[in-house]
Amino acid sequence: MIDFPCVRVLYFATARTAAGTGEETWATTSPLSAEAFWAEALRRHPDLTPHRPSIRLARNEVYLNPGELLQPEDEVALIPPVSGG
Amino acid sequence: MIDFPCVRVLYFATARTAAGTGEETWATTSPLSAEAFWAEALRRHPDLTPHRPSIRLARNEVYLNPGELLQPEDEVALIPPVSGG
Amino acid sequence: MHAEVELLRQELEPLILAGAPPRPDSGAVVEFTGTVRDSENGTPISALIYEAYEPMAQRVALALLQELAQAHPVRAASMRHRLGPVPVGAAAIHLRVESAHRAEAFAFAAAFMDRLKQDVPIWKTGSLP
Amino acid sequence: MHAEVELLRQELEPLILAGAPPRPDSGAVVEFTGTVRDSENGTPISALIYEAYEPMAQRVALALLQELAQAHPVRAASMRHRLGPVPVGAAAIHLRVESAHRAEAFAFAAAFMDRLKQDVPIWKTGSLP
Repeated sequence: MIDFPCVRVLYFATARTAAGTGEETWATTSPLSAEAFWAEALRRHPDLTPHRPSIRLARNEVYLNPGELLQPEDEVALIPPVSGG
Repeated sequence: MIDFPCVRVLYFATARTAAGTGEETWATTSPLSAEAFWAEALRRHPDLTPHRPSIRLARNEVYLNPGELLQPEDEVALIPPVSGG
Repeated sequence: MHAEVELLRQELEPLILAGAPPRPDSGAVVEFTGTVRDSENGTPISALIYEAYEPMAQRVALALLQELAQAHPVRAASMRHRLGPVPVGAAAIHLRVESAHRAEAFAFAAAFMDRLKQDVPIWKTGSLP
Repeated sequence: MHAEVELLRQELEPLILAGAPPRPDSGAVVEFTGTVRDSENGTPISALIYEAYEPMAQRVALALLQELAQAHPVRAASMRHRLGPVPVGAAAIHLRVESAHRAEAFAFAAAFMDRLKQDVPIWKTGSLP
């Protein structure tokens, strides 16, 4: 078995419902832009499409800055609009 | 003993200290303007003079409106600046 | 609107009682507790002494709760103020406001404290060293 | 500034504990409690269900407490949020802010609740009938 570096992807709340899963790992050896990440996420889970405009991405527990890349072995989370309190 | 109608006068906080008393009754048979009230209060207690600008009068537990008269048998209170809470 | 005012010469009830369960249609409870600090104008103290024109303080505070509920609709508001000596660290005042949503309760509580300090005949009349 | 964040899957501690004595140089304590109302979008419910991205929610809430203390200097601020099912009438969130004077504590608490509802990854994910 080859030990690939993986992006760990976490789906929360409505994103989890639309994806049908709370967590995945994607094997990748190169950094991903947010656009490339979304292309793969929507390929895997087309039902996420209507949620995309309202979902923010977090990288290692911090909201992703514009232009920032996702690295292999990062933890990436899909954060739908929050509703705590 | 003749039973005169009286204004009951209450002094609070710094007004009480300046007047040297917390309560008095003033016999009167006619309504008093705020100005007439103050003339009598300062005649009795000259040490109240520097406090007068900051003291509000209350009549029967309600702040006195401009022009309102004090009636015999009213309870009149001298209310220095409040500092609760 | 349910409004309550109490002036007490004893320790204000622990917050667990003040914090009784809210009505089921209230989603927000804002509480303010004003406690006695350990110094007054730079001098260390052990207690502040509060005095009130009690019946008027009751009346004015209650009228204020009712008046503010016009501008900031809340379901319930209660105010307790302690009188006499209040030791450092103890609560001199406790205000509790319940509303359906939080904005009204925050606005009501802040406005009430401002108006209390203008209009309600309660005074700090001294301190204990 | 002392800051604390806790995410719990049990009843939030009674307010008597949350309301522990303030520091002797703090004169104001503002507390906000958000409770579950008995209906959601007009439908009667018995509980709301909360979920969080827990480590990020901790991190973002703590950073928010520290950030807001720059604009509104307070001595201490703590936030507790309950997760899982929270029955009607029970507290989902409790915020406690201590400061020397009341204005900062009110401003801090109201601002924190606004930002919590924008940035902290906690969700209502359903309800129980």
